[in-house]
Amino acid sequence: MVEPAHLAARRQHPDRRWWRPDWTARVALIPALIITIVCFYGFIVWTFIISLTRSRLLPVYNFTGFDQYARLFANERWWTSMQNLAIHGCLFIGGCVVIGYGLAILIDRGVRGEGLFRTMFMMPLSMSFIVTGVIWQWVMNPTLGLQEAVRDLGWVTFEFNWIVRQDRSIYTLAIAGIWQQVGLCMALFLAGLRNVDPNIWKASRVDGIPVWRVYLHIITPMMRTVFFTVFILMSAIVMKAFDLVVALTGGGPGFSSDLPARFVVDHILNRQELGMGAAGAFVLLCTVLAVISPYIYFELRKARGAH
Amino acid sequence: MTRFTKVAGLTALLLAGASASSLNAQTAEVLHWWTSGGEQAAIAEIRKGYEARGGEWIDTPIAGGSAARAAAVNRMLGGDPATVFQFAIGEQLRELADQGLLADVENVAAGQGWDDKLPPLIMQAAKHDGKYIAAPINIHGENWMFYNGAALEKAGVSVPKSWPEFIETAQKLQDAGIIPIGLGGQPWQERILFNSVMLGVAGRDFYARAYSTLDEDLLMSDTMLKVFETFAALKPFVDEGSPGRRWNEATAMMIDGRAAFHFMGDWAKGEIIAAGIEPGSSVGCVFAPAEDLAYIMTVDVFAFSNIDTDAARAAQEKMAGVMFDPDVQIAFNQKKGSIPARMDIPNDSFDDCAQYAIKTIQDPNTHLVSTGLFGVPSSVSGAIDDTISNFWNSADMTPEQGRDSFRQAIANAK
Amino acid sequence: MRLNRVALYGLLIVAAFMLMAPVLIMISTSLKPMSEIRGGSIFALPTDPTFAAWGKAWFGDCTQAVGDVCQGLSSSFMTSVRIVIPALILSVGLGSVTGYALAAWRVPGANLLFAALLVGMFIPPQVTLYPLIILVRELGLFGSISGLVLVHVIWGVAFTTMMFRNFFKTVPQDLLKAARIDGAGFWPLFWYVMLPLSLPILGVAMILQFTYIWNDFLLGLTFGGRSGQPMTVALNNLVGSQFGEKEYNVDMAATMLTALPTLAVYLLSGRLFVRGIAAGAVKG
Amino acid sequence: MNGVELRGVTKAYSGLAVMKDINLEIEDGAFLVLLGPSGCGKSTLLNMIAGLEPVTGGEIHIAGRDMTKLEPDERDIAMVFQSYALYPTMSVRKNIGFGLKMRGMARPDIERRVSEIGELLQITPLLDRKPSQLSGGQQQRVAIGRALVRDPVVFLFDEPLSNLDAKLRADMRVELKRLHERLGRTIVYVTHDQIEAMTLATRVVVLEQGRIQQNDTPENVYRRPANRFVASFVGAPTMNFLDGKLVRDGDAVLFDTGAGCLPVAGLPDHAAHLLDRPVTLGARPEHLVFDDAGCAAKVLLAEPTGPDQYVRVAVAGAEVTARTGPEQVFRSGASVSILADGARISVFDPDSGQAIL
Repeated sequence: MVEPAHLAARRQHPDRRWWRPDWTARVALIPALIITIVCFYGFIVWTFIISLTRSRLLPVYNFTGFDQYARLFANERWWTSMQNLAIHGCLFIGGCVVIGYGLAILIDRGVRGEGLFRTMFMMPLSMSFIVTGVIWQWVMNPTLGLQEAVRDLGWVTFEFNWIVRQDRSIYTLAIAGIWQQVGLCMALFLAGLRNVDPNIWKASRVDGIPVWRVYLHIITPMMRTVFFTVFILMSAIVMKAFDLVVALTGGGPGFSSDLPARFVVDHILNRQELGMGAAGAFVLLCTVLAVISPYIYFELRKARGAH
Repeated sequence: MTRFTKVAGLTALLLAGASASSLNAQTAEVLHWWTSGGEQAAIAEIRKGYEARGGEWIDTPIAGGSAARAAAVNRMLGGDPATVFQFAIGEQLRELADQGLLADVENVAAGQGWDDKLPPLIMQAAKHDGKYIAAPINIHGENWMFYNGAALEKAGVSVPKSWPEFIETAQKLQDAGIIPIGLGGQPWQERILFNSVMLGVAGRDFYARAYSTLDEDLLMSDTMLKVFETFAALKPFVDEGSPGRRWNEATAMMIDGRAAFHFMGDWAKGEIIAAGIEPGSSVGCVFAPAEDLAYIMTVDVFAFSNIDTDAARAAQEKMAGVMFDPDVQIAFNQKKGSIPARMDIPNDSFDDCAQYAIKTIQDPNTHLVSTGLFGVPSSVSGAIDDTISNFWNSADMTPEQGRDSFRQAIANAK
Repeated sequence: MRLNRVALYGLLIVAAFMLMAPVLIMISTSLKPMSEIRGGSIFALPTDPTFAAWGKAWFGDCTQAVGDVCQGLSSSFMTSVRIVIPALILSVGLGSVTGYALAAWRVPGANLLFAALLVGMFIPPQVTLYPLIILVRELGLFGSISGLVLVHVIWGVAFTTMMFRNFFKTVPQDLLKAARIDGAGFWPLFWYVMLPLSLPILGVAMILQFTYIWNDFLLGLTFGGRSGQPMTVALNNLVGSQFGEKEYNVDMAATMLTALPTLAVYLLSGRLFVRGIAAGAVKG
Repeated sequence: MNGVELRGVTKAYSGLAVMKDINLEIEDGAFLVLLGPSGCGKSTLLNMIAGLEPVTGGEIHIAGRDMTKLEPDERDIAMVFQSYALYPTMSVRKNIGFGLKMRGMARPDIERRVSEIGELLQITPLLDRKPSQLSGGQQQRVAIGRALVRDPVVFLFDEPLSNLDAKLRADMRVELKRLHERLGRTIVYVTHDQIEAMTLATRVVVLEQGRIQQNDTPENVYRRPANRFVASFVGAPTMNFLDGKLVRDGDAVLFDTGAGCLPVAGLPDHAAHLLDRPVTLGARPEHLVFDDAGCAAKVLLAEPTGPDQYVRVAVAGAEVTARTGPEQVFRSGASVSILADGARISVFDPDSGQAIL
C-alpha cells in the first residue's frame, strides 16, 4: 500500500470513549423513554389514582377506595360493552384474518391486473373510521339503504335491518370494521405468501397435492408470524375502537353496540363521571395487557434468542 | 356570494383572529354548538346585538353539544379558554366554578335585576355562591307534541288528549299507512318521549317529586310501572329507520307528512319555520297528552371563563348584558323557537305555541325540569338516558324489568 | 383448470365490487342533486351529475349561513396540512431512530423498553386525555399547532418504533459489524446505512401515519384550540350543521373531500405500500 | 510489532462462560487460522479481537497496545465477513470508500485509493454497480477490497469463503495466500474448513468449547494432534479410532481390541511404555496399509475418489477406513490383509483423550 493509513486514522481518533456510540444510542432513546414513562405509564397510574376518587367533571383527589369499581361492575351498560368487546373482537379479527387471507390467496394465484385489485382492496384503508361509520350507517339504514333498494327491486320481504336491532347491531360494527381493515390484512398476508419458497409449490405439484390442501396444511402453518402480526395490529384497533361506534351506531340502539372505549369516553367527557370512567379505563387497560402479554413475551423471547 | 366577498370575509376573519390577542376590550370568542340553520339564525341575533354595542365576535361553533362542552372544558384546562361558552347549567357548571375556572357576571345581573325576572328554578341553577355564573337566554319546553294536520285528516283522527287515546289514534294512523310517531332514535330523544309519557301518566306532582328526590319507593311504584307499560305500548308506532336518526330528520318526517306526530322540544319550531311553515298552522303544536298543565323546561345558558384581563372581563360583562337584553331575547327566541328566560317580556310578538308557553309558565307550579342538561346531575341524567333507550330498543324487556333497571341505574349513578 | 380461472376472477371481481361499492355510492350520491336523492335508490347512478354539492362543501354555503360557518372545508384544509407534515416527519423520524437504537445497539434494558413502549399502541388516546391536556398546557403548547403535533408524535411513536425496530432486527448483524469496523458511529450508521435500507418500511410507516394523523378528529378538536382545527373537525361541523332535510350530497362531497388526500396517497403508492409491508412488517 | 496478543481472555453470557482463559500470541505477519466446529467460540473470539463483543475478562493487545476497551474502529483492524456484509444501498465504490470517509479522509484521496484497490483486485469495471448486481465471487472481492483499502495492521476474516462454490473457493484461497505474502500483514482467519486451515495458515489454533485445543503449525496439527478431538476434527475422512491394548507378539506389535488384532508395524521404541495398558489407537486412513503381513480383514465397501480410493473394511471387530491408490480393485466381501503404520499413528489416553504418542 502506498501510505500507512492506520497511522493517519489513529491520529484523527484520540481516545473518545466519552462519546462512544452506544452512549449516543442511550441518549437517542431518551425521548421514547420519556414518552413511555410519562405518557403511557404515568398516565395509566394517573388513571388508576383517579379511579379511586370521587372525581366528577374534573380530577379531584378525595379518595373513596374501590367505590367506582363497585359502581362500574354494577353497571349494566359496562357489562354489555365488555361483552360487545369480546364479540366484536372475535368477529372483526376473525373476519379480517379469514377474508384478508382469502383475498391474498386469490391474488397470489397469479392474476392479471394484480395491482388494480390490490389497490381496490386497500382503498377503504384510506378512509377514517368516522367516514367508514357514516358510509355504512347509510348503506345499512333500513329505510334508506340496501334493504330499501332491494325491496324496490321487487323483493319486498328482504330484510337487512341489523343496525336498528338491538340483538344484531354489534355485528354491523364488525362489517364496517372489516370492510375498512381487510385491505391491510390482505397486504400482510400477500407479502407472507410471496415469501414462501417456490420449491414448496414444485414439491407439492410433484406429489400431486391439491392446491387447497397445500394452502391449508403447508402454507398456512408457515405463515404463523404473519397471522400473529395481523392479530396484534387488529387487536390494537379493537381495543381503541371508538370513532367507528360513534359514527356508525352511536352505541345504539339503546347501548346494545357500545364498546368499552366509548363507554369510558362518554363517562369522562359527557357524564361528569370521571372517576367511574377512569375505573373503566383501568379495567380496559388491564384487559389490553392480558391480551397482549403473550405478544410482548414473544417479542422479548425472540430478542433474547437473537444472541 | 361572490368570490371577492369570500376573500374579503376570509381576510376579515384573519384580522379578527389577529386582534383577538390584542387588548381590544370588545373582543369575545364565543364557543357554542349551534350549527344547524335555525340555531345559527338565532345566535346571529346575539351576535348582532353584541356587535351593535361595539363588540367584536369571534365565532367558534362545534357541532354536537357534548363535543362542544368537552372542548370548552378542555380548553379551560389547557389554559386557552374561550371568552364565553355555551354550557349546561347544573352541577357540571358549579364544579367548574368550584375549580375557579369561571368568572361571575354578578355586576351585570344585579344591574339588570335578573333575580326578579327569571323563573326561580333557573335562577337557582344559574347561581353559585349567590353569584350568577351563567347567563340564561331562553327556556325550552320539552313536552311538546307536534303534529301534521294533513296527516291526521287523511287518517280521519283528531289530536288525542290522553295516552290511551293517543294509542288508539296511532293505530288508526298506522292503518292508514302513516308513521304515527316520527322519532329520532338517539337516547336523549327517546328520553324526551319517555318524560312526556311520564308526565301524562303519572302526573305533574309525581314527576316533580320523582326527579327531585330520586326516591326508590317512587321509582318502584305501580305508577311507574304504568308509565313503562304506556311507553312500551308506543314501540310499534315508530318506523324501523328510527335508531340513530337525528332529531331534525325526524322533525322533517313530520313536516312533510310521512309521520303524524313528533315529540320534541320547541327548538323543532326552528326547523318548521325554516321549512316555511308557521307553527300552529298546518303543523300544530300542543303539549303532549297530560291532565296537568306543566312545562318541562330546559334552558340555554352561556358561561364565562375566568380570564383575568380587564379586556376579557369587559367583553364578558358586555356579553351578559346583551344576552339579557329584552330585545335580544325576543329576537333570539323568535328564531330559536324557545321563550325568553325573562318572564317579564310581553308575549305578543311570538307565535301561538310560544305565547301559550309563556302563558303557562306564569304559574310556577307548572315548572318542571328536563332531566337532560337541566335538573338532575349529569351522571344520573346519563343513566336515565341509557336505561330508557335500552328499554325502548329492547324487543323482550317487560315493563317490570324496565322499571327495575331504571331504578337500579339511578341508584347506581346517584 | 379454465373453470377455476373463471371462478377466481369472478371471486376477485365480486370482492372488489363489494369493497368499492360504499365509496362509489358516496361519489355517486355527491354528484346527485337533492331531488334525485330524495326519490331514488342510493344505488342508482346520478342522471344529471352536478358538482354543486362539492362546491358547497369546499367553499361553504353562504346563502343561509350567518357568521363564520359558511367557510366550508377549504379553510381548514391548510390547517390539516400544517399539522400533518411536521407530525408525520417527527413521529416517523423519532420512531425510526428509536427503533434503530433498540434494534442495532446494545443498550441495557432495550427489550424491556420496547415491550413497555408497545403497550402504547393499545391505549385508547381518549382515556388519557386529561393528563395529556395538563402536560401540553405545562409545556405552554396548548391550543397551538405545535401542541397538536406533539400529541400526535406521542401517540404515534409506539407504532412507528415497532415498525422500524422489527425491520432493523432483520438487518444482518454482519452489516452492523462491518459498519462499526469502518468507523461508523451511531448517527453515520443510521444515516448512511440503515435509513437507506429502510426506505420501503419508511414508506409504509409514512403512509399509515399520514392516514392516522389526517383522519384524527378527537385530538384535533381537543388540542387544536381555536386556530388549529383540522379538516375532520370542520367536516363534523359541516355534516352536523344542516337543518331540516339532510343534504346528503353535500355531506358525501365533504366526506370525499376530507378523504381525498389519504385516498390519493393510497392510489399513488399502493405498490410501494405492498412492497414495504413485504420488506418488513411480515418478518417482524 | 504488529501482532495480536490475548491475555487470559474470558467471555460469559449471563454468567455462562463460553470462552475460558484464552491466552494466545499471534506474531506479526502470521496467518493464524482459528479452526473449530460451529459453536466452538471461534467467531466470538474474532469478534472480541475486533471489539464487536466486549470481553468479560482479560486483555487484548494489538500492535503492542492494550485495545481491550476501545471501539472497533479505534483498533486499526479490518474485517471480512462470511456474508460479505456489503452495504446494499451503496455502489461498490462507496462501499470500499466508506471506511475512509468515516475517518474523514478527503474525497480525492478516497477516490485514488479506491481505484488502486479496484485495480489490485481487478474489480475496476464493477466499481459503479450495486452489490446486488454482483456475483458471489465479485461480492467477496469487494468485501476484501473494503478491508484492504484501509491498510490496517490486522485483518480479520470470518469464514469468508464458505458462501462460495468449490471452484471459486479454491481460486480465492490461492489469491488470499498471495495477498498475505504480498502484504505481510497479520491475519486472523476463522473457518470450520480444515482445507482452508491447512492451505492458508502459518499457524492453526483449534478451538472447542471455548478452549484452545491445539496451537501449532498446520503440519503438526495434522500429524501430531494434541488430543482425540483435534485428531477427529482435522482430516477427511476422519481418523479411525480403536479401543484396546498394544501387545507384543514376538517381534511384532499387535493392537488387541478384544475381538481381534491389528498388527502395528514399526512402532517407535519410545512407545514401549504404552504396551499392555488400555489405550485408544488413532490411525488415519493412510496409516492403514494393505499388506500381506497384516491380519485378515473383509472389504465392506470401496469408494474411489479419483486419485485415491477409500476402502471400508471390517477388522478386529471394528470398521475402519483405509486409503490406497486407485489401481487395485476391491470387491465387497473380498478378503484382504491389513496393518497399521506404527511410525505415523497416534495413541490417546482413553480417559482424558490426550495424545500420549
